[in-house]
Amino acid sequence: MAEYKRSTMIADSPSGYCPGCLHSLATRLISDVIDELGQGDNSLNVISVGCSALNLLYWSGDYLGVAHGRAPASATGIKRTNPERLVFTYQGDGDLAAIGLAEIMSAANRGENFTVIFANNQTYGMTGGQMAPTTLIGQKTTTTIYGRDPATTGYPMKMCEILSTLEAPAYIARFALNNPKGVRDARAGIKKAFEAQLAGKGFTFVELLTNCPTNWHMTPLQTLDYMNTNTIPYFKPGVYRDRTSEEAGA
Amino acid sequence: MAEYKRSTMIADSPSGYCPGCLHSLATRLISDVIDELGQGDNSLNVISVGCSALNLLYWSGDYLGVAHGRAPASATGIKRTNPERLVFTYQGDGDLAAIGLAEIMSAANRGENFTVIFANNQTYGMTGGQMAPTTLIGQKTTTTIYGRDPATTGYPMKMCEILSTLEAPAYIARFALNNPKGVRDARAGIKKAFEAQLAGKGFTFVELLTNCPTNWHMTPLQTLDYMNTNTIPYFKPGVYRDRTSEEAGA
Amino acid sequence: MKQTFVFSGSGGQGIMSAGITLAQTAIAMGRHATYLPEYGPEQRGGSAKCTVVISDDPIVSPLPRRCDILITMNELSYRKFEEDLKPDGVLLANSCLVKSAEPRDDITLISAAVDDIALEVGNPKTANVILLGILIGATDVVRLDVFEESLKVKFGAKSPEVLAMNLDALSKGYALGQQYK
Amino acid sequence: MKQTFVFSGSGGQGIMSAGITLAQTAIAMGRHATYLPEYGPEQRGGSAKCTVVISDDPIVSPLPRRCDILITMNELSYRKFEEDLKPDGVLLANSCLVKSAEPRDDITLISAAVDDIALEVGNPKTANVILLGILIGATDVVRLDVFEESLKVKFGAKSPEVLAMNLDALSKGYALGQQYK
Amino acid sequence: MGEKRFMKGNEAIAEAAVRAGCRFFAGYPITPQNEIPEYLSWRLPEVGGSYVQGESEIASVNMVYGAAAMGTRSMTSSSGPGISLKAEGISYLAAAMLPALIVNISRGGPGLGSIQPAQSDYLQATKALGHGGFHAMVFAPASAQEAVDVVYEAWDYAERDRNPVLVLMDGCLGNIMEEVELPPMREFTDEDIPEWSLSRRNGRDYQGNITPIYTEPILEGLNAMAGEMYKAWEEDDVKVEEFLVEDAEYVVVAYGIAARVAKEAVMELRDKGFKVGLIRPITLYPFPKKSIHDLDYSRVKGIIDVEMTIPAQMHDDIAQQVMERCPIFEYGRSGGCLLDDEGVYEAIYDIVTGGGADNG
Amino acid sequence: MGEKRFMKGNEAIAEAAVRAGCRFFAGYPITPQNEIPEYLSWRLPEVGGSYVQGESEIASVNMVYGAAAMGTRSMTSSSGPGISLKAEGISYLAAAMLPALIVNISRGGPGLGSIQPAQSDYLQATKALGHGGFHAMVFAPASAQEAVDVVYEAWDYAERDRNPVLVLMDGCLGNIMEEVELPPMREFTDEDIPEWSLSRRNGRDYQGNITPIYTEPILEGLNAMAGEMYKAWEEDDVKVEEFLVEDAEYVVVAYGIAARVAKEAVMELRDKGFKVGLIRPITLYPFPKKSIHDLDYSRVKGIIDVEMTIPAQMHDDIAQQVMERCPIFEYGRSGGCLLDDEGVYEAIYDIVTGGGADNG
Amino acid sequence: MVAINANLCKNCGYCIKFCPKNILKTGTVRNRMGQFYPVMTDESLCITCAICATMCPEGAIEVTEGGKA
Amino acid sequence: MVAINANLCKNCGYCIKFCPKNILKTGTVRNRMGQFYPVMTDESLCITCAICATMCPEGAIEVTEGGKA
Ligand SMILES: Cc1ncc(C[n+]2csc(CCOP(=O)(O)OP(=O)(O)O)c2C)c(N)n1
Ligand SMILES: Cc1ncc(C[n+]2csc(CCOP(=O)(O)OP(=O)(O)O)c2C)c(N)n1
Ligand code: SF4
Ligand code: SF4
Ligand code: SF4
Ligand code: SF4
Ligand code: SF4
Ligand code: SF4
Ligand SMILES: [Mg+2]
Ligand SMILES: [Mg+2]
Repeated sequence: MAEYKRSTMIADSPSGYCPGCLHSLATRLISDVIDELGQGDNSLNVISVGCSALNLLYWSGDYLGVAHGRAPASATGIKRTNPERLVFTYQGDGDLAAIGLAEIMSAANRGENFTVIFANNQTYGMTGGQMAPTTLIGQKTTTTIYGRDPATTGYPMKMCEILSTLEAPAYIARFALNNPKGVRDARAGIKKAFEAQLAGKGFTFVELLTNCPTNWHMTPLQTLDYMNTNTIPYFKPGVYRDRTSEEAGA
Repeated sequence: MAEYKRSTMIADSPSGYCPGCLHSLATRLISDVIDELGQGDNSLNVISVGCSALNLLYWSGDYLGVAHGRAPASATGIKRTNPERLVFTYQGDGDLAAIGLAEIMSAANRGENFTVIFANNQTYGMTGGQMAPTTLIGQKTTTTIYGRDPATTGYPMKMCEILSTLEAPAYIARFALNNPKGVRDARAGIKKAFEAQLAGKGFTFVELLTNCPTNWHMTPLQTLDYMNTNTIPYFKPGVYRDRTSEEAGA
Repeated sequence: MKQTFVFSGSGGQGIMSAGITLAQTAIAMGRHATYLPEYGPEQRGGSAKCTVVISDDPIVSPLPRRCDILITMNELSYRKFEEDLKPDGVLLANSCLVKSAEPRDDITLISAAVDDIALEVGNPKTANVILLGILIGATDVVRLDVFEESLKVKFGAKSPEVLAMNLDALSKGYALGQQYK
Repeated sequence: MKQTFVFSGSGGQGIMSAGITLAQTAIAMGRHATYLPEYGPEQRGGSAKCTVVISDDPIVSPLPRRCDILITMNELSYRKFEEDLKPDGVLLANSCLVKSAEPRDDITLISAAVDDIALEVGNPKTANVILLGILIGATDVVRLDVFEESLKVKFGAKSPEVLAMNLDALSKGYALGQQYK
Repeated sequence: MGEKRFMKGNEAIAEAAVRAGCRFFAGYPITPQNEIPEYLSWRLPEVGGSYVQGESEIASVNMVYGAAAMGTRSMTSSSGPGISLKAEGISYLAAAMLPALIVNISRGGPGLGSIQPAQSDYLQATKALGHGGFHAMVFAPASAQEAVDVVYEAWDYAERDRNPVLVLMDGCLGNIMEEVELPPMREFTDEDIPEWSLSRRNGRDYQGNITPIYTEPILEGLNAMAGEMYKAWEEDDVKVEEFLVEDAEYVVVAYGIAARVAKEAVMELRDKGFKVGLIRPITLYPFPKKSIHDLDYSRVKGIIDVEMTIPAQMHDDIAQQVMERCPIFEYGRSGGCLLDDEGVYEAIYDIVTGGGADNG
Repeated sequence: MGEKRFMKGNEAIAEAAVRAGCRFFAGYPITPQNEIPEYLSWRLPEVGGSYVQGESEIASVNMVYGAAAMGTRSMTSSSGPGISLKAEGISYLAAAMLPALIVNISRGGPGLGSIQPAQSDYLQATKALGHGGFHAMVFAPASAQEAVDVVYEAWDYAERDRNPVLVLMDGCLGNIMEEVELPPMREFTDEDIPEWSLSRRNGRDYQGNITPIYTEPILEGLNAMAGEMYKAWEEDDVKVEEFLVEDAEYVVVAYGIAARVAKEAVMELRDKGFKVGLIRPITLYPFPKKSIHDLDYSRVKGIIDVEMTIPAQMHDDIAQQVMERCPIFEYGRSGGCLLDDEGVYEAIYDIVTGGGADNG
Repeated sequence: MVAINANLCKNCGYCIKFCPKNILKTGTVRNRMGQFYPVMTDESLCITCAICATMCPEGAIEVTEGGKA
Repeated sequence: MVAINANLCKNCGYCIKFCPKNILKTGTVRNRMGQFYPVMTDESLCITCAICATMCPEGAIEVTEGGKA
């Protein structure tokens, strides 16, 4: 038995997301965790450029809209000057794994004490469904109309695995939002990350496997199946790094 | 018994490098391999911004000077339009692991069929010795005058290890240029990378551990010892990926 | 002669493709046309709008402030664009979703349950073709046969069934539109 | 009165620190001074140059085309900057490395084996202080005692031995310079 | 006679580029120019060219830099924020004297601004595409057809000058569909590969090098040469449309989409008997100075600067030529709000009939 | 009386920033501004501030964006190529209405250009620091002391306007050492944290949000407000030095290092009896239009635009005010070649005595 | 108790798909956005597991205990 | 045979340090750059291993076989 109450961190009106978009679910999850931690006033959402920007009209807590790909840099400026705040970025896969690759890697490497929530929907949703660095092999997008071909575009980037080669991060994990267990795990992961941040443990990273019904040209329910068959086998959910119970660094 | 003849790929005059600078040795090594492969006319050196730029007046083969950090992008444009050429970038650690991090990762991930030679001297040599992403913990630079502190600046980035998380690269290796064996291995590694490129096997990456006597404030001989004691234990030489004997990709 | 059309609704209602097909048909008839989408972010919740100008002469400004014919597929777009309809203009409203349409007395209102008819035809996606059928039936803006050709080009290759469905939708709409002639 | 100095040589020869110390000493004496390095990439092979302007009045332009006193620590810099020396100017050349110095007949040439003297003093790095000693000895551009103070500020903290060595270098240079007075 | 198609402005640009011989494109998604990369992603491979989706705008422009250095006709496109990110790379293209085409399908700004159309990048395009004081020729077509024509010629200028060329067009024109007549496919052989390029396909057998850095005196010389080139552009390459200017008492100056809307208003005002004309710069740089400078100011009572941006950005270029010989009025919309025929008509009408305020 | 020190221009800027209350700096190495980050890397922590060496110029300006949004006085510095890379970020600062200080210690360009000093970024600084048609106040100090003064006041303007401020100074002035008098350390408390910021230290208890994107009508309104702000700057904030202009028959216009060299030449020419004066813009934007516009052109025979760049970049701003009432001459060096007193003297002398060519 | 806020629903169908008791189905009434939204068919079967709420992207479902013992 | 091009040498000392036979030492003559450069002390001991050349950053050393059998 369980209860669920809608969070006050999001507006009391529909989100701007398409029906079935898991961005909306991810946003809701984050708001739930912030509520649970009682961090509503203390939290600061660093909103990236992508469909995440739809939260500009949905998120009720403090937020800062930042440049495409640069959320980890802006969050660095925020957190260095206001270390007491619960700061997180919310970034799409184009934002984080393409244009913002240097920023995410460098912030993670510096061990900046904020949390990155990474919504990986394997496409550029906001701009109409172009290939993203995480687009699966064979997946059709508006710039790979015959399907992504590794010979010219390489392979989907696994950000958790890549970031795990760095020394500084305290927590790195990936969850899939296409099923209840995945959602519950994700919620627990986000909570762990936020708690670690509040305890000053350093950089925390939560990747959420999401969808884009609109640009995948599927119904919401079809996307969940597609994720089971295609996304999850390639991007393996799991905890890739967990030093949250270790002592915080110097 | 062995012979050594100075290559014609470099000018018949002193390099612009400081005495004992291993950039100069690296340049010589590359020129030796190109000679050996008979690729003098076919090679194209993509010269980055850093002390590598001193090769603009030293390298006798074709070259293109490119923007700071963007050599892998420019090389992509070169190689996609002129696939028959032997193309390599030569990049410093500031260039490759800081400003150019997105470009190196993305080119490696696409499996671009060129070679990256990465001269890691753990500092920004050209601009006077600031901290680089590869600066060792405790190492003093003009922007870490009390020594690099991981609490604020994180840890030295291990590019071979990071790139090895990607699917596409065909060859990834690290060598130290502070001793004859390291130099010989490096030469063999560069050769292997170039041969793999000529055979169309995809992205190849050779990291060379180098020095900066000027900004380390040491004599050339002191830098070699320092590298033994500090650099090599952290940046472990070795071959991190070798698919050069596998069939070339589609 | 110059006519300006605004098609409006929400993303996914086929607004854009309706505009394009109309413009293409006009050109096929030897007239001039511009089609200007109000592009937006991709999410489906958003509103969709496009402007089509059709004229016998080359088109100078493709940015009319007001239109001769306004097509509104939902309530939101009706409210947003209603004031842009010129006096003596024609308002075509999807009565399934446009509930508050109280016609100004200086325009002609054509209110049709386009979504319901589309369900009848067999696919909600045919709503936009029904709409164009009504439009053609009511205004003769383009010739029915030329428009049918456009549909054949568009759907013919895909599948004969889809084409048949769309032609059916077109004729249903056309019949309806003729009542307003 | 306004005097302009150019110090030149190769990176690592202490050119820059010589210029700064001179300028600082002038200021300590209540005069005005600007010091302008020709900064470059860091590699040691490159040439080094700085311009110092010392004046009784605030300095307007810190960019003189020509100088009153030219210090050249090596051959390359001698060749490069010799023509910038004004008629009646003073050329101070390190005779260990400046081999081709054929004095123009409109200037005073002070040629001294600065590098060799530095080895005598005990450290090649003192060459620049010897140079300044000569300069002060020959021209009275700043007062010897004030300059000694500058050296004390600079080296005193580091180590007394280094200071002593530099003071020794200074007096050796000064003695040499006085011969040209 | 070329082939006629009903095409989006963006797609028309892409197809025109292919027909002009463009064989390399690198770009990054951004609204409202996505149809350019999307189209080229399948179209370039068809003709043996390469399309790369760069990891960013910066990577993309530097890919173009590499491809252009090989003598390949190369191109990138973006909008506002992405053009800013390309600033360094465009400056490098100019420094290394590399021809390339940059397309800016502009939108509201500054910042992320608005994805809706605007003409807010005029100053960036004409005054400072990047650091170091260089310029590029800037073409501002006003229709899909003119975009095709301009793009088809772009590399001819770029290669003549060894300098990048910019096409500046707002999101309206990028997304509008209209009829265009497409020019024939140009064919090039290895012999056409520029001699200065780093390609060896053209038979070059000596060292080739291209650099974006120079020793000071050489750079000074190149800067001076560039200055001469800009002057030559003003003499030879200005493109402008003058519409009913001969007897006009009020002259509208507008480019691109604004000029189209303004033209309609001018036509209507003429119908009503008002002596109004239009000067439409097609090249924004070089700016058609003479057209404005040499107006007969004993007749002209006012200049009306109509732009789809606020504050007007062309104002100073106009003012420098008007020299207070008549007032300069401004009318515009901004931030993604569009100009429309009635709005422009009313604004001009008000000015012509004495109601408008001088913003000069 | 403040504290006197013999300091490098770059270090003086850094120390002045600290005393002005700057508590966040992010930057990336580039010659000739390295002393600014190097100094602040140890100095900021001393006063409880933060220094971050960004992974790039882009990261750095976006770090500043984040810190500025928290109400912290924040700053970044760079030179030519790095300023281009910051273009998008600077545009974002303007869009999100965030105060911050950007310092450009400029060098030869375009491209990698030359690391030696030049004034080649005037147009970029004054016309288009990025996309979207915004402006920042641009200060061009001519000495280490003036740099200190200007930096000390920079955030006052920036916070008043909620807009970034640029200080433009060439590599000479960044690297020159001269005496400066340092102002006292300003102290701020939590109460001084701007109300609009995202900090909650100031007691704010309602939602705070800052965005660089707006719906179209709002963005249009903000664009218009920005336009009004720029006009207000022209009224209120112009800073200019006029030196011996009253009776001058030739007026030199020069800023920064060029103005210093020119001033020396002017003084010498005056000694020789030539009626020469100098107008030195201290704010390049707003440009001191009136100083040039209102000259008595029945007396003034020529304007001489002296810049350390070729072609001259201030020319059009001057020409717009001169309006062909006298010829405009140009003299400059470029690409890292420095102006020098004799060169400038001779150039002006030639013009004054009739030998110079009108480049207007 | 399961409360569905009809006007927040976008008819993705997730709640319906994942309800272990299969007691939600798409209704026939349109909400303000024109979307059909789910209705409860037999609340007595509900185990207040809140899986529906867990999966609802829009936070349109609230679950409180107490409706059932 | 070991040929040292004096005018390319920057006196880093690497060749001297790594010569397994210890037969190179810093000379006393300055080259054009003002640098002292290494000289061969006893060529008869040289095994033409070319380690000196391998380590020379400047490519200032050329080694040919034949000087020794
Ligand atoms: C500098 C810059 N480049 C490009 C864009 C255009 N743009 C907006 S959102 C976006 C990416 C969207 O993809 P992603 O980050 O995966 O987010 P999603 O919409 O898929 O959630 C892009 C490229 C921009 N706004 N700024
Ligand atoms: C965009 C840009 N930023 C900064 C610089 C300044 N810069 C020149 S070289 C260099 C880095 C040198 O470091 P590294 O890449 O490690 O090469 P090294 O000199 O150490 O070999 C920098 C930051 C530049 N030229 N361009
Ligand atoms: S476009 Fe895709 S990612 Fe964006 S809101 Fe719609 S479904 Fe979600
Ligand atoms: S500064 Fe350092 S890296 Fe650069 S040439 Fe000198 S020693 Fe080598
Ligand atoms: S609470 Fe559980 S059982 Fe009840 S409706 Fe929701 S999912 Fe079904
Ligand atoms: S999960 Fe939420 S949005 Fe989706 S159908 Fe159910 S109530 Fe509606
Ligand atoms: S070849 Fe070998 S033995 Fe001979 S000098 Fe060189 S290092 Fe010594
Ligand atoms: S290794 Fe080369 S540069 Fe170094 S001392 Fe020997 S010969 Fe000279
Ligand atoms: Mg995405
Ligand atoms: Mg380095």
